[in-house]
Amino acid sequence: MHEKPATLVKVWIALLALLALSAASAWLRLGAWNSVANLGIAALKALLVALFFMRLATGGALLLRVVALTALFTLALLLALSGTDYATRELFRAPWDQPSAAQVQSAASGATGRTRSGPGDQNEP
Amino acid sequence: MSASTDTLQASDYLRASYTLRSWLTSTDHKRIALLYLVSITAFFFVGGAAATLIRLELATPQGDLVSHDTYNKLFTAHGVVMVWLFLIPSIPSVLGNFLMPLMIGARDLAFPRLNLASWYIYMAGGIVTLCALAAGGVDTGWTFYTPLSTMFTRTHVVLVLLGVFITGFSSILTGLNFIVTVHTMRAPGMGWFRLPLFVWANYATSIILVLATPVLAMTLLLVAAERFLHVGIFDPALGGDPLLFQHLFWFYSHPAVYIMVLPGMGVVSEIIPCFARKRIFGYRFMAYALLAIASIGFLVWGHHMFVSGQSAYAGMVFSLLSFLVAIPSAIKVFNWSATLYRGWITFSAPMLYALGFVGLFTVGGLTGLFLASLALDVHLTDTYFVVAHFHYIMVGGTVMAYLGAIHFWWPKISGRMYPEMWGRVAAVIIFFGFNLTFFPQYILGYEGMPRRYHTYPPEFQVLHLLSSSGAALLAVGYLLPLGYFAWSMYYGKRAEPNPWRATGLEWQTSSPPPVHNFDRTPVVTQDAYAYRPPGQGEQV
Amino acid sequence: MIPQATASQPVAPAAAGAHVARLGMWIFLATELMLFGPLFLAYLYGRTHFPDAFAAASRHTSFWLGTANTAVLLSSSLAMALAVHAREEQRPRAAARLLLLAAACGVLFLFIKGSEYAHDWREQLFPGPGFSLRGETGAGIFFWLYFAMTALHALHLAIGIAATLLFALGLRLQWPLVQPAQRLDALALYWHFVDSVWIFLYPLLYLVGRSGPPG
Amino acid sequence: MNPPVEILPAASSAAGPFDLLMLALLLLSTLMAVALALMVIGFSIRFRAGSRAERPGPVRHRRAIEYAWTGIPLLLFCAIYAWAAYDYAQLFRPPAGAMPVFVVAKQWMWKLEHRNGRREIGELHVPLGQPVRLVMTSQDVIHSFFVPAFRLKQDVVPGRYTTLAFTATKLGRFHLFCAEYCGTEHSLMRGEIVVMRPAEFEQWLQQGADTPGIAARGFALYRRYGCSGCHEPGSSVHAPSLAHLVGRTVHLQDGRTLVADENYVRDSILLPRKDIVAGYGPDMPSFAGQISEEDLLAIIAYIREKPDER
Ligand code: HEA
Ligand code: HEA
Ligand code: HEC
Ligand code: CUA
Ligand SMILES: [Cu+2]
Repeated sequence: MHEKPATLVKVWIALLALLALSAASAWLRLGAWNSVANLGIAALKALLVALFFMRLATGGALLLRVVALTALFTLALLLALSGTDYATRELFRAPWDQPSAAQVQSAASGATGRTRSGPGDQNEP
Repeated sequence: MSASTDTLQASDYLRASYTLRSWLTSTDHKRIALLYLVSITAFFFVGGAAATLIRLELATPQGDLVSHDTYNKLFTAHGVVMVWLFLIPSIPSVLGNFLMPLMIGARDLAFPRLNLASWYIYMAGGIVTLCALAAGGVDTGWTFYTPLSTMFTRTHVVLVLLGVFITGFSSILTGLNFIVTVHTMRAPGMGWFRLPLFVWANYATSIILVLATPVLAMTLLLVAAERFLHVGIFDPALGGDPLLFQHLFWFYSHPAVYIMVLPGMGVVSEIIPCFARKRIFGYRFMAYALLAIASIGFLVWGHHMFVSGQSAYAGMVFSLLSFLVAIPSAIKVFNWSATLYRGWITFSAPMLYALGFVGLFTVGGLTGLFLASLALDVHLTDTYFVVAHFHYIMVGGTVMAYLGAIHFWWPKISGRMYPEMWGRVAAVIIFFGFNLTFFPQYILGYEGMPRRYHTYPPEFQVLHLLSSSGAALLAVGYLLPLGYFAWSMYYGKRAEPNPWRATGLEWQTSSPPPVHNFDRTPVVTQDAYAYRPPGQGEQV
Repeated sequence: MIPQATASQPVAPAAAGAHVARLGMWIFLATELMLFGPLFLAYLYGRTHFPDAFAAASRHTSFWLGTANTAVLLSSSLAMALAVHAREEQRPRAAARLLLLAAACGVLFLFIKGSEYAHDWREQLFPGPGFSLRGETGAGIFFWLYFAMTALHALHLAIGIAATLLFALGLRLQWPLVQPAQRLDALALYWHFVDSVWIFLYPLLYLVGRSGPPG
Repeated sequence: MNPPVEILPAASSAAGPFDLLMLALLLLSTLMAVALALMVIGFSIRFRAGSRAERPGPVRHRRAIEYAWTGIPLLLFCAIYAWAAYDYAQLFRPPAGAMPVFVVAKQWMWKLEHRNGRREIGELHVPLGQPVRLVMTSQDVIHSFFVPAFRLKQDVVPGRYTTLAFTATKLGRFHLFCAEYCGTEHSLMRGEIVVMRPAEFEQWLQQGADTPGIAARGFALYRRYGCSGCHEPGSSVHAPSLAHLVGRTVHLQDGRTLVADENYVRDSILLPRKDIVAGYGPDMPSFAGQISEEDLLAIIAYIREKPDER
């Protein structure tokens, strides 16, 4: 019912090949794709380990697969939802911050020496 | 098995042996539950003592009872003890431990030794925390916000973190044990949709315990590391972000509030059908709602950070999700109410507590919606409105359910009846004392009274006084059960196996149950809550 | 619901032992994954806010040692999987030998890791006073995470090694504690999990920016 | 002491929408709570054990009801959400030409500085009916700027700027609280907001301008820290011009673009390696730990108003 040793050895060879691939690809200039490749390969490796060494591929492991996926999914939630904050924090101020207002102001206030005029007079026509 | 009610049963779990050692080394889930019961009650009164001092101090606007630092340490101690040492373990560890195996017809939990280990870990964490409090305490609030906790306070942060950290592992192990137990130890015929909702509730709670608590553990380690080594993850001067801590903390602590309320919902779902003599309305929806709360609960933590400097877009996402998590709660409230329809309702003490739960949870939950509404939270956050919100759910809701559960299952646990009259009196006192304590706090919050304030502007005093006087009433209400439960252990009427004529396997065995729970393997042939109207066939 | 007693057999857990142990271990592994969670989030934060600093810092880790260690760990996992297989085929001696092999790989891993730490120490890569990449904001976060994650991983591995050795010994001496096959099964799951964590740590810590500084 | 005639004054343009939404939600939830209470109490009385109420047969279980009481709250919730989110978004859209005030929080006081250099501690004077925009940071822990009468609150976070915009609509003195727990004297970190008629405010502002103005001070600092040595036209270092920087779209070397705001300028000064401008080398030194929060705000105020050199 479980994997034969030959399968396990084949999996091990595949793992080592993937390792070589990710180590080598890291030295290529792929920009952001470097990370995509590395992490993709890592995911593939982890999948192999989970399916064959940890026997999630064999029948009767449905519940265990659910447990594993739930854990991964929860971790992904932590990263993704915190990520929405970090990814949009800068966006959030700039467009609503009315940069145009800032420009209107600096245009109106002119040179830096001219500080004695309070801000009030800009708003009162 | 009903004949032997009045004869002493040599084999029941309480009388199996009497030495202290036999208790401290027992792997019987029922005995471990009692170990928890005793320790958790003690911690409740520690937390309650802190609350008493807080309310005394707040009776006047000047800080005339304790100093600033002492006050800050008091509410921190109150929050830490109440949340981690009392409320989170309360229903799961005491009643869950006692009842889960009985309810599914098993002999014990899947890992009995692990269960005992959980208690020891819990005690270790509790003692470390108490030591830290005795050594001078900590003044960061139960939320440990950085950089106050990492760089500025000079109190015993790390020791308290360690205490909470250790306690966390106890929660994790309990959750793990419950999940495996429910999956693998159900009696023949006990399909998933025949499980009592209390089991479902503890199952859903366990999922949260298992997935969220480790995050808290590592987060606390990071705070400790930051304090010792100043690594800079939370320090903007070194490129870190103070809000990163808040994300991590609330990733745990929001799901944790559902750890605190789901078991209470489970209790209420047992009590109401029993005293309405009716099958619970919408069993499947109730079960799914529990799972839905547990899972959507993981998506909403950012609603604690609406004005923290978090991105406004993230705020909008979290707000929407917070409204979604309220839907399954709504389903539950409606279904409990509908269960009463065409019932044969009696009002024993457990039922009074259960109805109290429904009402107060609803009020607390509805005000949660105010807080989830972005624009409203801007004003209401960090005011007493929030304090009132969570006390309504945690004290009005869960503590009520906890007390209701203790009353309901006391005959099973102790083999004795509690004095019914006193039970009802206490329930009523607690209900009114509670509302007097915490309702004024909603108004205070709307008027802008910030929380964690030692001194406050005098115009808030009237409402604070009302609140403090309510707390006195509440204290009486909580001391009463302590007294009459102790009394009933020795002088209470002996309990039959099934004094409430309830369904559920736990009532099929004797009171108190034998060490091995059941003399013969129960085989389940009916759905849960097969209540029939009085006169139309007896239960046992 | 009147439970009917079918037979007067004593109540026994309904489930087969193997299933209980595996399920318990998988849930435990889920908690372990979440335990690493905050470190991954801190990493995500640092990596997205200081991409260049992270790349520059990562170039200071030892590529070859890290790669070799990955291979060592993957091989240990093979030995472990084969050991479980042998145990199931009732060949406890072979299983014990394979366990020793897995443990040996684990020790080798820790040895390499230790020499790496020594190297990092000489290069002053420990964040703190004297940290050699001070100027680069974010590099400190990278190295702190590097040490925290690898140390936490090493701790897990050390526990795994100790347990594996006990099992190897126990199988030879026929200790009852390690006899049930599902116990070895659970240990193997733990071992493979620790391996999987490393599979991700490797690209996150060793491979960032290897192709050189941008531009 | 405020007389308790009015529960809480509504003194900013945000207060009206807030109270409206609060009232709407209050009505809705009171309705729900009362309806539920009536239902529970009604059933409890009608179907108490001894009563003779009709109980014909077992209650048939109707899925439709359950879908209804799932779906209707869902719709209601979506409506509340949208309303609240809309109001929230408005808070981030100050009208053009808001008057900037710079706020530095520290344990346990509020330090405020107006644009002309007039400083206050624990008290903020603002003109009636004119938009004001606070640019806030903290020297130590997180604090929170909370004015109940305005229904507004914003955490003040060390290491970055957060902003809070409002328009006062009522004359008088209002509480200012620190709402985020910040250590020992958190509850004493209070102050007052003084809303004045614009003309009086103008007068008040001129009286105590003890420094030449925040931007002018910033200019002096700009020269003292040597920024001008690189950033002025004609300098030998290849560095970008800072004129009209705030609000401008900046292209970064790694291909990202962003709109420069106070936080960006701050990061450029303290963490220059974080965002490198396209076309320039990573040559700017970090000033982290050398410039105080107040000076940083002054430099940013200067850069905000910096004219074109050409
Ligand atoms: C057991 C604990 C518990 C529970 C169950 C909840 C449940 C909820 N909580 Fe609460 N909460 C806390 C404990 C809890 N909370 C604590 C401790 C804090 C403060 C922490 C701190 O800062 O120290 C807090 C803070 C808190 C905040 C942050 C406040 C702030 O600091 O600014 C928010 C904001 O969204 C929130 C929202 C909610 C919501 C939407 C729910 C929902 O799950 C509620 C759902 C229930 C209902 C909605 C009622 C039943 C529904 C109906 C009857 C439907 C009919 C209604 C209509 C059609 C309108 N809570
Ligand atoms: C989880 C459960 C829980 C429970 C059960 C309670 C129970 C109570 N709490 Fe709560 N509370 C929290 C959780 C809880 N609390 C949390 C998480 C916070 C936030 C902390 C923070 O800001 O960091 C908080 C904060 C908090 C505050 C706000 C403090 C502030 O912001 O400044 C207040 C103020 O009224 C308060 C009051 C009370 C009262 C009156 C009770 C009552 O229900 C308690 C009743 C019990 C008793 C009264 C015990 C009876 C025993 C005795 C009377 C013996 C006394 C002995 C001596 C005095 C020697 N609590
Ligand atoms: C040694 C030269 C040098 C000094 C001194 C210097 N800068 Fe810079 N600055 C640069 C260079 C080069 C860049 C462009 C590369 C980058 O973005 O880091 C830059 C970028 C900036 C930017 C981002 C500009 C944009 O268009 O986005 C700001 C803002 C800035 N500097 C402010 C200051 C301030 C304020 C000071 C003084 C406290 C200062 N600089 C001192 C060289 C310098
Ligand atoms: Cu500053 Cu609280
Ligand atoms: Cu929450």
